[in-house]
Amino acid sequence: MTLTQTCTIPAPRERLWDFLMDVPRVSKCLPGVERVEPAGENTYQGLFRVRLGPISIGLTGNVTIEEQSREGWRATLRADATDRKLGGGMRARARMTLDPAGEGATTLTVETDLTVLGKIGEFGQPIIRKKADALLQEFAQNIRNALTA
Amino acid sequence: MSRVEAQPVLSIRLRVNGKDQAVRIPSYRTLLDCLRSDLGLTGSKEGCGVGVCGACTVLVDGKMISSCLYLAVMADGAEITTVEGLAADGRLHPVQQAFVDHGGFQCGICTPGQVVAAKALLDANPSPSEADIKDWMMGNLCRCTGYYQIIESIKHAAATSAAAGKPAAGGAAGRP
Amino acid sequence: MDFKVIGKPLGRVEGPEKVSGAARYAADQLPPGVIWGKAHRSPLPHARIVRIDTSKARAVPGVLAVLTAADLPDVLVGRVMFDMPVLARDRVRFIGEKVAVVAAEDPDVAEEAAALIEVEYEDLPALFDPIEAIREGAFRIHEDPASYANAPKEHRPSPNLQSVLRHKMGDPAKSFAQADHLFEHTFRTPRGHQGYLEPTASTVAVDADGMVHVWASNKMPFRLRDLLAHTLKLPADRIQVHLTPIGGDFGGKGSLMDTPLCYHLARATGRPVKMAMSYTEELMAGNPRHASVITIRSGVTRDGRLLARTARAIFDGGAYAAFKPVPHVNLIGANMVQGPYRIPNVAVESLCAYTNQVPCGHMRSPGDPQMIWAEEAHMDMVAGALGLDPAEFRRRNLLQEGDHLVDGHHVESVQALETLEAALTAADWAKPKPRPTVGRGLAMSLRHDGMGMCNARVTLEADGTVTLLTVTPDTGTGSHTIFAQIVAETLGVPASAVNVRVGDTRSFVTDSGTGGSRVTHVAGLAAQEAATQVRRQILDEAAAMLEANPDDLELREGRVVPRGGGPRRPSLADVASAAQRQGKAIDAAVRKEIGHYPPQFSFCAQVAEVEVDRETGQVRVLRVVTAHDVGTILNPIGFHGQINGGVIQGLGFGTMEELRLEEGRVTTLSLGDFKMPNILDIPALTTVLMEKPVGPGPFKAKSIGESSNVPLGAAIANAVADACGARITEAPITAEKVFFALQQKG
Amino acid sequence: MIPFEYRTPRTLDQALAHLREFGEDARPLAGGTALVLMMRQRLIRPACLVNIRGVAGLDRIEHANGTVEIGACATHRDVETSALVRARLPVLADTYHHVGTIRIRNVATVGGGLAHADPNQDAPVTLLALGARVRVRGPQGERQVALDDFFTDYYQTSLAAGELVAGVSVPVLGPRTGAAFLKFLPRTADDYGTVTAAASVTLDAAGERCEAARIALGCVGTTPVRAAAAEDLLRGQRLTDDLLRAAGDAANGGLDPIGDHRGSAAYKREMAAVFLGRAVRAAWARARASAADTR
Repeated sequence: MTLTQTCTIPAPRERLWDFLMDVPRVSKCLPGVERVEPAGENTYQGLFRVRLGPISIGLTGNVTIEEQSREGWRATLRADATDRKLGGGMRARARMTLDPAGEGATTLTVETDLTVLGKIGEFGQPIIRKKADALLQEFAQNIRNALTA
Repeated sequence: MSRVEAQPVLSIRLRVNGKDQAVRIPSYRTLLDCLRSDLGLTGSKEGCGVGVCGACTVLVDGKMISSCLYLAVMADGAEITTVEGLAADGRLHPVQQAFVDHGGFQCGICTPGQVVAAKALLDANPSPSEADIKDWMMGNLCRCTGYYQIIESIKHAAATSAAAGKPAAGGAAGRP
Repeated sequence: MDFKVIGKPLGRVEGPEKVSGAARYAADQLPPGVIWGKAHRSPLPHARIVRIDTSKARAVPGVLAVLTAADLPDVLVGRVMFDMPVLARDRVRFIGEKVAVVAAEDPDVAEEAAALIEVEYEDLPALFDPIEAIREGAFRIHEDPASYANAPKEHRPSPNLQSVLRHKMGDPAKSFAQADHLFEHTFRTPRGHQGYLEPTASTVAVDADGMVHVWASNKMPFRLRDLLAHTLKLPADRIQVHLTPIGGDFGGKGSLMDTPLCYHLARATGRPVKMAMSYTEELMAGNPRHASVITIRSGVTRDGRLLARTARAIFDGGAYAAFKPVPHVNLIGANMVQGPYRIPNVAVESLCAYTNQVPCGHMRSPGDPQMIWAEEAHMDMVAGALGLDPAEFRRRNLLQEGDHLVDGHHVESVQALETLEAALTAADWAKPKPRPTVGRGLAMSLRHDGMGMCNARVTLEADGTVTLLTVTPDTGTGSHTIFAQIVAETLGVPASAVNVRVGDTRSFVTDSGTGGSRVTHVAGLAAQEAATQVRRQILDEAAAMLEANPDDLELREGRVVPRGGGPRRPSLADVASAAQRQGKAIDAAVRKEIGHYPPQFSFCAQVAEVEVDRETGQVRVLRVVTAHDVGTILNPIGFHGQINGGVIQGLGFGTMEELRLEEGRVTTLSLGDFKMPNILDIPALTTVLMEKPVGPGPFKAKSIGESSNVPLGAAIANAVADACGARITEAPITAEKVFFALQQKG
Repeated sequence: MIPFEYRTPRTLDQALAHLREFGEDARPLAGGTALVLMMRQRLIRPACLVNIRGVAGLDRIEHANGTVEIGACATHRDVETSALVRARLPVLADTYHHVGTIRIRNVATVGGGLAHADPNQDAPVTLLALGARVRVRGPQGERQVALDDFFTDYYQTSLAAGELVAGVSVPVLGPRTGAAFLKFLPRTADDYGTVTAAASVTLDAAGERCEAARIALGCVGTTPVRAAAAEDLLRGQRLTDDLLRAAGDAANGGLDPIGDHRGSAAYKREMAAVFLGRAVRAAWARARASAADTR
């Protein structure tokens, strides 16, 4: 499934860019991220917890910056994680584009291709889509807060 | 998987088709698997495994339930009736006989659940209308018959039971 | 001709076992020491397997074996075309494909361990739309399908095609030019599961002498044995397939499924192994009916005569062609593009495409429901455009005696018109409808009897009873009961005097098994011929006893009776023991082989009466009329059972059944989401039978199993259009589709 | 499924103690129809199941000063067939009759259904329209939660860790009041609704105008929802087609359904409007009848 989030952040592109490329920092904006540490060139290892009602999902895996072009103000992050207990996992590729939005503001567009695998995937795609949407909205909100603080 | 290593085994008592049974089972055993694997009563079938199709229908203390969604431990001390318990002294239950005589089954896989449910219906409502039959049997899927001959079979079973003056057991009405 | 046993409403010979729970299906087999197998399945639609780590699974207490493709012979399998691995070797091609398998003491432990297997994948581009898949330059799902064993030789315009089937009659292109009007419409149908309530199960035990015993929900035991021999690299005579009752088939129970894995696990553990698919696994990785996109083009004259028709059907075959059992590895139903109509110029092209989705197989009258859904809706749309009553338009174009179908068959004993008129009369077609919200729709189809090879052995026992030995599994249709009636009728004994003994793969050399409207026809004739030979032997033996001419004797109520009457009327027991005294057995085995479809087709016309709630789009099917021209009815209970069940499967196909997929993943993974009709959903049903003893089967019977499920979907679509003007071209007809169609109309 | 500890308390306090003992990993078990299913699907794996079916009195259905008190362990079938409920709250008996099949209703409990918090369930919609309150028992004793505040998200409630649903209190209908529940089942008779709607309408003394209304919708969001805007529209009005259409549209706007096999989000929104209108009409007719009786 593809999820698109757009939000305007009261910060110049440069500042937002540097923030976004600092994966450990930016990932703290995603609710449920419990741990992120470097694991090699442009790669980070971490733990992400999310609750779907009674079901608690604990995803461990990697986040990799696949593409970053400061010139084009584009970057692509790839996340690959699995939950051994449940048997399943998720893959996400997030394409971020930064566009100027007037004086010192930037429009951040995050387009995410999300694939939910195995047992977790069987639970129900519509609900997962809803949940993912909600998370991404909070994610964007938290980035705004972090940068306006 | 330490949790699997820890297999805590529980002892339960069931009265199945009038026979007392003591069974030792892992906590997670469903009543259906307990009947089929531990007691060798394979009449009750697993169809959908999610409580929709009715192939695993059994009676617990006279009430029909989906044994695929019912933990065996929950039935500890209960009276269980399965399809194997319907025939009495070598004679088929009127419901079973009617299913044979009127084409109430074809492949037979849903039939144990159908006849147990139909028996429960006639226990609760000895002379059901067609609407009563449909309302009660709605939870028992059949892919072969299209249901028409199941309805016919149950009507005949009700008629023959009535003719035989079989007193209807107690229980709630067929529909509210 | 008046019969004693044929045509009587006899209960099933296996009835008591089935209603008492004594019948043991494949999943009910509990050989001593049996353990449980569970598969680990691919979560990805298309990927290369980089690494498989089974250590965590092996570490689970109670786990006895874990196998991957590396532990298995490197063979591909299939019912005809061998393109599918037993376990994915280097590559997975659909979500749900088996990658590894676990055996454990307890089914829950096996499932737990299977989930602990870790597989590293490298994604490959996945194709979900058959039309995309066969586009020039699309990523190859299989490197070279033509190279697979038993792959059809027809040229593949695309490497992502499993097979191409073409039929042509006359010159459609030329006659399109002469037509007054041309019409073209496109229709779609979804994947659908056969819906049998017995999930596929397999149990395999290897005995001390190395004999491999197989119990499987499989309707073709000999084919299963031979496929297993190939798959397991064993001589066929080391494999013994035991017949079990089958909990519904509807086309879906003819493949190896988990039997090879059960064998390999049994070898690895020295224990009997059972694998029973959960219904989730059935819906994710069974062998569902093909989804289709069908475009039909017709050329007609001003006065409503069909001159020409062409059609292109694209069937979504999924990741493997392995589940299709016919040599052309396509769907016979492609010929239904012509419907029951006389069309001098017809061409059809049927493409089965590879996609990265659950591989598809056969479902009850394979291809017919899809093609008739399109063809019969197309007929109404054309009739509408010509301003003709749909029934009248059909009347003008029905097949006539001796006409040809596009696949070359010619049709005899044609009663298309009689069948149509019978349905119209019973449905009050000419009468006004009760309410403006009510509509009526009509659809027709035709069906042939099946072919193949079946066995029967009839023996007169010393006690005068008769034994019929069969290896044709009864998938629920009542075939064994019918065999008993055929034998009883032939030998002049009550059906109760005939014991049906179900053999195994050692009982005969080979046998086609069940399916394709074969059984009553071919296996029924085998039983009839065997019984006839036994009858002859009985009469000869009795003639010797009575010093009479066998032709002066006949069989009645279990006795040999001189036609002219006479004091001595030996019972069959007397005859049997007399023969025994001379060391003779009264016994005959017949292998009946029929290599072509007989020309006697049977027709089906159905009328659906529906009510549409315009505010919600909800469609209620109030009433269905199903009319059939039939041969001799051997057993009315079973006969009506076939029609009733088929009608309700047609209702499901037309109104609710849909195996939904999203990015290759089946999202309807339980019978809570994949809905089939229940007892409250069924409409009032009127069945009209025109019995005419002209069938090719025993006592002039015709097949009935694959007729009534075919036209109803289109009949409902036509009724909905009649009720509210909404034309739904994509099955199933949901309230939502009708609602938005009505909104568009405004 | 994987092994778990199993407890069979006889009192609520014992039950709460067991829940405390295992914390997060413990789950109360009543009918188990939802719980066992999720365990079989391996979506949840509790370390301990606390079977509260043996807790004395937890399955009672009784009438006390204007409310029907239903114990957490009363089964759906108990409520459906209860003479008391059918006499005082027929709409509730009718609602529970619509749930699943008799096999499920024989086992699934009222409390379990509430705690399960599936927005596609039938009963919460009617209970919401009737202004029911959930009786919650926890370490600190009993608290009551209006159903409006009980459901927080898909499968989530405001139950705190270690708390249990002890029962639900449903006020009986006042004078000149009628209630109705409708479940839209376009596919098959055994399914979750595409939408569900319940309404309770109170008429003025003349039995002409709507004095107050409570309307709830199901299957149209992450929880059952009140249609407050529609309720406001009805107040003080006479019943007309336009009014019902307006009420439906008012509700429709505020909805954010999850599209699924039972209908797309867009279709569910449209149907919510239709069935809201139909439910109000049915409730209104019953309110009229009751107004006529009282006069």
